Amino acid sequence: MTNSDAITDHVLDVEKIRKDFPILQTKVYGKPLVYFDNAATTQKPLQVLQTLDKYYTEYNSNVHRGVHLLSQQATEAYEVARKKIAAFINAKSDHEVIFTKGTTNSINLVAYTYGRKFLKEGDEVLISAMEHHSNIVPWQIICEEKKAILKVIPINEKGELRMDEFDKLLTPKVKIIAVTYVSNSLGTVNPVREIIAKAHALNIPVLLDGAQAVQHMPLDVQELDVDFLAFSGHKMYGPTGIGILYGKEKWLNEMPPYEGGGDMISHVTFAKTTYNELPFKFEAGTPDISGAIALGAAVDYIQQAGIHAIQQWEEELIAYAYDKLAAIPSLRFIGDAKHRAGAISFLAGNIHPFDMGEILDKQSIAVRTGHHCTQPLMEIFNIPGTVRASFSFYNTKAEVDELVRAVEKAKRMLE
Amino acid sequence: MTNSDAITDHVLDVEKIRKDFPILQTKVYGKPLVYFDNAATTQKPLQVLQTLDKYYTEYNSNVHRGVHLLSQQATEAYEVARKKIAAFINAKSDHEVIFTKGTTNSINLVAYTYGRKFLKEGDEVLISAMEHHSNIVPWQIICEEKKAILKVIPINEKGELRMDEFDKLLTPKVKIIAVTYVSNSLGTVNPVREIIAKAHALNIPVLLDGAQAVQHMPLDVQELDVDFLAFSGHKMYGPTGIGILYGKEKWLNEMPPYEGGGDMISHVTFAKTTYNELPFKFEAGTPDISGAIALGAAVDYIQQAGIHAIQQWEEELIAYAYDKLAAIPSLRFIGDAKHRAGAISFLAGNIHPFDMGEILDKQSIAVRTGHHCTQPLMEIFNIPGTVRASFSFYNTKAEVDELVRAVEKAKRMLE
Amino acid sequence: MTIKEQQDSIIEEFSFFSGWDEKYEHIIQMGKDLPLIDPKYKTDENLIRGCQSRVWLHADYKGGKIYFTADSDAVITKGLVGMVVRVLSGQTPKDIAGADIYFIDEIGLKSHLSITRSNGLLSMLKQMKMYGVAYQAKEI
Amino acid sequence: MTIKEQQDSIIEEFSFFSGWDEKYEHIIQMGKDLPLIDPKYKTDENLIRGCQSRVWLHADYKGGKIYFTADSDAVITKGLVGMVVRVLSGQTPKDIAGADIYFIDEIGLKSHLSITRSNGLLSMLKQMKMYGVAYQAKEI
Ligand SMILES: Cc1ncc(COP(=O)(O)O)c(C=O)c1O
Ligand SMILES: Cc1ncc(COP(=O)(O)O)c(C=O)c1O
Repeated sequence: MTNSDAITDHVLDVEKIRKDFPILQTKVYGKPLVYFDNAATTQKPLQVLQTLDKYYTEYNSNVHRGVHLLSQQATEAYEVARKKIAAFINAKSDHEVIFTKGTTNSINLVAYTYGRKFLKEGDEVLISAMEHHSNIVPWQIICEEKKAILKVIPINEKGELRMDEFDKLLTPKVKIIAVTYVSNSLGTVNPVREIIAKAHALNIPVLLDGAQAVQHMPLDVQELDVDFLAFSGHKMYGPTGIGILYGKEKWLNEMPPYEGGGDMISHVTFAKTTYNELPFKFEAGTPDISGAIALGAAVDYIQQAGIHAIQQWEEELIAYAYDKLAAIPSLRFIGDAKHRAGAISFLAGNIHPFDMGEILDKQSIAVRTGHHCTQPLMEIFNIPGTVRASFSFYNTKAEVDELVRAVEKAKRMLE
Repeated sequence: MTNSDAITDHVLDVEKIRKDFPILQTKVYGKPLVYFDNAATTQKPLQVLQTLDKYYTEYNSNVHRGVHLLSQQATEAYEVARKKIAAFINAKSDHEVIFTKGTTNSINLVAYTYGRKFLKEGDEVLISAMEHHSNIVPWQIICEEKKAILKVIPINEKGELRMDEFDKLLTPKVKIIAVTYVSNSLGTVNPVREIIAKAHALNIPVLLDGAQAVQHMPLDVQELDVDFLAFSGHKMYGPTGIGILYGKEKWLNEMPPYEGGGDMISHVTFAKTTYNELPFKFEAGTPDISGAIALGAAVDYIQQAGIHAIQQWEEELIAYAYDKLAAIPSLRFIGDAKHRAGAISFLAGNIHPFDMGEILDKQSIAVRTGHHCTQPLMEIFNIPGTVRASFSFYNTKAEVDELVRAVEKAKRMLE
Repeated sequence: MTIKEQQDSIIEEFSFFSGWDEKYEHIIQMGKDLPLIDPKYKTDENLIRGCQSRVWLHADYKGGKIYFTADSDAVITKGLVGMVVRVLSGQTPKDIAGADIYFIDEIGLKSHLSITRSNGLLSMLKQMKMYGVAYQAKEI
Repeated sequence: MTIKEQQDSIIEEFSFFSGWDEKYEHIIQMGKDLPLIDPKYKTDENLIRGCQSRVWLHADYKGGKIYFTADSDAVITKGLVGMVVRVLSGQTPKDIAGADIYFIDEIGLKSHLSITRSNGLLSMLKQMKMYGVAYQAKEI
């Protein structure tokens, strides 16, 4: 964002925000829950839950084509939600915003439909070594089908993309680049502006996996000039089961439809079917109406807190956590990038991450352990997995202190 | 069901049931809502909404692989929901139950994966003339890709399948049959036992579109011996965004995966990926956790009311509505099958269904008008659409009387 | 009458009706007053895509003004079309292109415009304004 | 000791601990007492698929009884494995195949069994019973 500093107009009232999240008031094993598994899924504010409830108790109905009032209200709310999301990422048009099931579904949609239209034998698809399985496997599948080749941008020991290698890999053979904006395992923020600029110089479109980005930093698809952006509602304070694919109109219009069914067609006969216009062409069947509307409420919530204020607080929190954790003897970070957001991965001595996770859990601290759906990355680092603490703007420094104390106790028990 | 009569052990307390559905207590245009658009989507009981709320306020977390307590609770609840649904349709094993986004998604999954594995040039896929677009377009797409041929079982003027024609179409060239159990436009209940038996005699698998069946009648996949069954949560008192694909294990194991991503893999390297076992092989990415758990609650609700009692009451209600509507001069039914369930479609004189729907809406009665995503069927009847009243077990005879009065008023205004 | 005057007169007519049914009866009546499109113009080209009912619209340009004729297979839609035609027909391309149509809201039929795709009214208005723009261009 | 006696003795041991941390320290200790698998048996074949930690299990059949050796890369898992091995090792194939394992629940580690896929404990138990069944078949 060009004017991001100017917009940081207020600081977060974290204690007030925490009151909006009922689950943060609960206890596990008799102690207050400390939730540091936000990269897996975030908790939901009351505003989102109330939106869900209001939908189901006041105007639940199937959307589109409905002549009755409830159906009109549901359709209206569903389309308003689309507008909110379009505004949130500054899409040029609402109909560039497709409701999907989540990031995985969004990436599969692009891999399949873009791949079918534009990939030929010998073409290349470029991903990175730190991708989530959801941004690897769909490309493997389409590459296998089209006899195209999947190439991988390597990383350095800090978990940063090797941009020198990227430059070498970037040839006219590459037909699409799919990289993550922020790594879910390492917290690395990738230089996506540079990637997009260089790719566009060769007319290569770029898909960004935004699953770990949209909730942490301002993101403007027009300013980035990104071609596709995939993200999940459940990781940005919305419900499970809903996600977004943003795509530039020109690509979406050229791509064939994905699934077939109700709503995505204009006219069906047994002989021939003509497809509907955007965004409906890619939304076959009854959509997750309540999920879409509640995601709109989640976006409202983020906007009200202010994405710049969120970013600022999370950066402060992560820096604090980083320093505190760094002071623990024998603790090492997996991923130590200069630009980072969201998550911190670490290991302590020779302790297996699963053991650490279990002992943290017993101290009421929720972290994730394992490969975080990035097995190839774990193999590069030659580790079975990491302990990952991932942050939201509702987390506090006191919670970080709890984490540090708990890690120290786990070390005493496990070493 | 062989023993269905024996199980009908109680009658419904409809007034008590209505109290469970908050939206049925609301008013539109100042008058109590009369909701006859149940085939589009049903309303949700408090029990389902409370399950959603409890999930999000007490144990929301991503499932599988989680070491912490919330994740274990969420995983447990998610898998218990799968068990409930497996029991509801009497699947042999839980892992034959795949969580999808809905009927459309389920059918696309089968069309794509079964089609890729088993369809060759010149093969045939058999559907019927009364299919929903969701059970037409996916087959058109895969048939086009595989140069296979889509054949259509015709219907008679009552809207029943022409079984004599089916017999002629059933040749060894047919590689899969996909038909709806109950027509969403006509209310026809198809002779699926006969279809399945005849298909299996030639080793041809059968997919049933159960979107309009599971909520209205007992359905036992083992007794039916059906190969695939697709249905939607939102049409059976569950939330939007969740659906089910049941598939026989032997087919699901033979079919390639559908989408790629987290959870559906066993091991990923950039060179090669091995896929997870059932049901996870077909559940890529974070599933709709809250949707699945709430669908489990919807199944509980149906089970508690009793599917036999539901069927009995709905049959009584439909017979009542049919008789009352039949008495209206110039009213004609579209679809007049001997076996019917769920919906009644009609037209009055030359009145356009859209006009009728609008005037009914103004009288606080919600029906659906149009082609109901069955355009080819409308073309067979040579009509622009129908007015469709579709029923749930929470509807009453008094509501039917309201509908009849409202249709009569609309006729006076529009004729 | 100007476009504004036509709209105000419709609004005034509707102010006499209190019940929804009287309003609808009036709308249906206005469908009957609609100058019908010549059947030969009932072509796919002149068809406006709404989801449920079909509308055909034809424009004639005479003496610096545009005259609309139309039809629909649904009588309520036809009534709505009739009102819009009454407001815009016989006006100059410039006035039509720049028209601010507010009467639909004011007579309480807003929902007819807000239904994202189920109603062709918005598309029809767009189409009429397009004719305005097109004939304006011709004039220059 | 029979399988039942072994389980009861473990349950009794755990009854002395009130805090979760003491329990876990005891579990970890039992991992240290686990008869370790010969490295040459640490093969993929003997690997039990859990999601997060790995367990290797080997069975020796001697004098009508099965003796298990095992290892894991995670110490808590190793402790759990140690307990199960303590309960089942040195028992007859028949007793192992039909064993009712209840101690895990009783010492309050139920969640270790209920996590659908994240823990290999259930798979390990299954595998041990398979050995029981297999050697039982051999006996006949
Ligand atoms: C018979 C039938 N099949 C398929 C569908 C599609 O279901 P969904 O929109 O939930 O995917 C419907 C719902 O409209 C239906 O009635
Ligand atoms: C970077 C990244 N990409 C993709 C995904 C997949 O998202 P979902 O499971 O919501 O489809 C995730 C979430 O785990 C992620 O962190």
